[in-house]
Amino acid sequence: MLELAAGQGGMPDWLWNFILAALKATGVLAFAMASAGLLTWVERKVAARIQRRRGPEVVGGPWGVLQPLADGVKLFAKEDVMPRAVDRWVWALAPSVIFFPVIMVFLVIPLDPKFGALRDLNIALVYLAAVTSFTVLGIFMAGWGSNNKYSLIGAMRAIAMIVSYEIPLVLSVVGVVLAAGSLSLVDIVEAQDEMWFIIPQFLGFVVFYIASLAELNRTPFDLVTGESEIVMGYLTEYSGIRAGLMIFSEYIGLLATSLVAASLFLGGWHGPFGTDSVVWLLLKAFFLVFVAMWIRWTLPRLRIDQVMNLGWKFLLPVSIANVVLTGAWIMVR
Amino acid sequence: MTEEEKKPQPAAAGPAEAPEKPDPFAAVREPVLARFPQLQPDGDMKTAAGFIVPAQDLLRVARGLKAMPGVALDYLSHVTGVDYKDHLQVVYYLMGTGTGAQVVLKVNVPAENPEVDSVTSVWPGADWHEREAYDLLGVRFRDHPNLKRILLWEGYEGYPLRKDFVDRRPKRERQIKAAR
Amino acid sequence: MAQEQLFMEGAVEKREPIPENVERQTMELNLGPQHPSTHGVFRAILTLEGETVVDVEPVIGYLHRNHEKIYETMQYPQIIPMTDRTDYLAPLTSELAYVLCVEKALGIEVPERGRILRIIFNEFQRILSHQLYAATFGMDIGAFTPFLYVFRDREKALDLMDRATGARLLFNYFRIGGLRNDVNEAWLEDFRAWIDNFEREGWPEYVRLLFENEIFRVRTKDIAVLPPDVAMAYGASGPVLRASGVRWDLRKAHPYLGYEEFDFDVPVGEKGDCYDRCMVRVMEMKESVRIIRQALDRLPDGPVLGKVPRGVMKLPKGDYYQTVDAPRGETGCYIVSDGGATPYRVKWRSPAFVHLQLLPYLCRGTKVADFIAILATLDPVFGEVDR
Amino acid sequence: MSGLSDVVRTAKSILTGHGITLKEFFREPVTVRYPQEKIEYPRGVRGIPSQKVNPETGDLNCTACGLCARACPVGVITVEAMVGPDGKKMQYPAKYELDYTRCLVCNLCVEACPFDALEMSDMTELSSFSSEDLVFDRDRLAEIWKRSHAARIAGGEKI
Repeated sequence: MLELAAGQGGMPDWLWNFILAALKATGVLAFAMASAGLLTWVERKVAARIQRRRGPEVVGGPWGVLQPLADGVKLFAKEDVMPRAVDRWVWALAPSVIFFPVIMVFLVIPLDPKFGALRDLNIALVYLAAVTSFTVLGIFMAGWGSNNKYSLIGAMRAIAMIVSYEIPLVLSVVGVVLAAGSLSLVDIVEAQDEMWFIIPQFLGFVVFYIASLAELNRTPFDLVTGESEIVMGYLTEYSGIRAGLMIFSEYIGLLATSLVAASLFLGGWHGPFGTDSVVWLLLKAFFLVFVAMWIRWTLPRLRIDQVMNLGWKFLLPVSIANVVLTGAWIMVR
Repeated sequence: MTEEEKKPQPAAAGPAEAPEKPDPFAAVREPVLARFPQLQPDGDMKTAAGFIVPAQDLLRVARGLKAMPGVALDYLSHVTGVDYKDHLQVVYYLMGTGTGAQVVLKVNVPAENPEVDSVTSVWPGADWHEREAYDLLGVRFRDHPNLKRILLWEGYEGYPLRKDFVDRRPKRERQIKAAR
Repeated sequence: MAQEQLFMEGAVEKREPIPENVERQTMELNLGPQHPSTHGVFRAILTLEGETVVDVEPVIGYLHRNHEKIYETMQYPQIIPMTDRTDYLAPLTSELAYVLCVEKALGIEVPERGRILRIIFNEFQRILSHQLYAATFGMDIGAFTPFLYVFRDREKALDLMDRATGARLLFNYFRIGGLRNDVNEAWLEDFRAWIDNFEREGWPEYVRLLFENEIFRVRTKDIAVLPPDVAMAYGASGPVLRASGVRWDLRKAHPYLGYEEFDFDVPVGEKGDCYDRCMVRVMEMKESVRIIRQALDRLPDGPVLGKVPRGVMKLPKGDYYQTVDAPRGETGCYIVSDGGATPYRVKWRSPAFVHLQLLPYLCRGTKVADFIAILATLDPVFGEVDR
Repeated sequence: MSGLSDVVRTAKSILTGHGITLKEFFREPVTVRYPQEKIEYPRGVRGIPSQKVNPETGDLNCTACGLCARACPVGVITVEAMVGPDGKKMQYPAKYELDYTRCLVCNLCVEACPFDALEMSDMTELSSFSSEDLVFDRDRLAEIWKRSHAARIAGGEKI
């Protein structure tokens, strides 16, 4: 549809492309921010219900859904405190460095059978792996720049963990790639027309989900910001809008990862009875988000060496076995 | 358990002296006195067998009592001190987990120069108790591994549990009446 | 228990020394006094090598109020509300230690109903304290939800306490000679219902949600093993000592309140690691329920407050000591009386104060995350540590 | 983690936990919206000691004997007897002050009172912006008694 509009109205191509890109970026940003806001509220509500509480409900809207708005206003209005001892530039840039790679994930997610993705890259999975591993730099900048021991320990844990879990994460996707025969997410979703990949690729899904929980620093891998040990990890010295941005990027990351997982394993836009649309994708993604929250409010936290053990000694062999098995299955078939 | 637990002390509402009666802790007291004749039985301690130990003999007695069969004081309940104005008394409350014995050792030390051997080599758990006694009463324990203030901060002047301690903090604004 | 294992000399020297020839860089980390999970105002100076704890120096005293000096200015009945403020998570056992000590000195007999009610409340208090322990331990290792499940039950229990004692935290319920007030049938009815509910739903829920969780197990198993000889040498008591396999319970060894009439087990651990220290407390809740059931069955009618001498209470000259098995270990009250209306000297023996000495021994070679867990298994209450 | 049985056990224990949390997810919240909803305090709850008023005469039961002041562990009660026209002390308080900022709310004053003049009220929301406001005098204590459900609990009573 958008492609049809191109070249109309006598506008030069570069200008049209620029406007289109700006529109897409604004749309993605608005969607991401709105959904992250919603997710903070959902998280609080889920936690509250699991713990037999009520959760936020005073601010307004049905079930207090306007709470994130109030939170956002509060975070924006807060004084921007910069501790004296921090490494100014590194510290100040870190939130953005964490934030933008997460946004970039949305570019390649296949939304609708007619529309495709915002940008249907034929190497979408490689792009994803490249972009998401950028976050670790931001976390390191935050931890190092804060000049705080808790932050440093948190950042070191984050780096060790994210770098280790990148490998099973990528390997678990290889099975899907083998089965679909393409690196493009749109192709992968289309290949799930008959059967979702979660059935043949169940091991891969489990590894992918566990590894992405670790990538997102969520329980049981929240030792990066484990508040009972290292206060808030690399977030300790941040406040106001900077902390808000970092927390937001965590939630955007959660949604983005769930969207990717839904596309890879749960059939993306595919719904029953030919009702394929973006709604199904969002439903599946939100279900995965709920599962992540459910896990968070059930499990205790692992220790750093146990996290490493789990990653290297369990997830990595399992994901390699998954690749081998998938390869064998394709050969036999 | 020993039989002393079951015998309540005679009822006395006032400070009247209890009538003379047989020592309820004889089962523990007699063998200990036979083994360490330099100990003096202490009548003040009403709920266990109390002994006054000469300061120079403390470590030897402690080691001996810990290893003595039938008494075997392997558990140190607490170490504390009492300021009797003319002298300080360091109190060791000991139990035998295997034998049920309860023994109190009391060491009298002069108030001007309260110094006594540390028993951390016998019962390592005495560490913080002795630090607390040092902190609040000013008893110095020889050969203690880490004798410094524990509850109060370094550089605090005076020992609050001494009877002659004067609180030098400024008075509160609203007057606080004495509780009595 | 074997005698010889308790007599091992030099238990302290078992610590691993750092080899001299290795060049190591360490980092000092100040954990506290303001920290989310130090259970109060506690400061630990950790020497870290990466994530590994090389050494710990506990620093206490931030909550020091010098209770012992305050007691010297107070008459004997007035001290009872103050004893609540030592171990504020188990105030009734603190009160019990003090009240029993004074009663021992004065030879006061407590009426039968008062005595049985004391046992009921003492064990109820133990359940509440251990419940909170389970809750905060979950929080310390990152599981937040068990905390609120515990509080869901605990709130109802505190309502019961509120009805019986008039307060939810600092009960001030025991009196010299008995209890402040009696409880009525309606209360006992609701109490029975709570106990049933706790045993049927609450307790299994925490156990299945937290204590049987595999992540919980790997986080606590074989962490900070405390051998029985070291535990004895350091004067550990209560669940910390029992977790090391030493069956030493003051309710059995030096019974007070007539605990010898009751049929209950003393749960002990196998190794003395963090897991055992948790499970001993969890099992003790069950045993407390058992004691409470027996006590409820034999609760007689009658007064709850015994005959107390009229006028200003004065203890005969002498020294008195009473220990009770509090939820945290051996709480002792040592009173020196010169025959006056106020004590001449009171020493409060608090279990957590003694247990904190073990921190350096337990923490060397563990990880930072373990340090939090170890501190939590010692279950310190800083009102009691600092007094 | 080694062996399939370990993996199965781990998965089982984790799924058990999730079952419990899911079960609780669908149950009603147990919280009370505190400022909007109030909990009725049980009889005998300790809020602040209050002065009992004789409903017929409107006078206080207090005889200014000072036993409560003496029983108080922290000494927050000040009692002065009224001086009659003949210069003798009357059995009525001229001044009765209770410094709530330091009150332990321990009930010892109520137990000490032989004249049934003091009761613990169930009023706990007594916060104020100045600590002077929390020094309650005779009439304010009587007012608190009138407005609250008070219960005198001395030794041995059933509640």
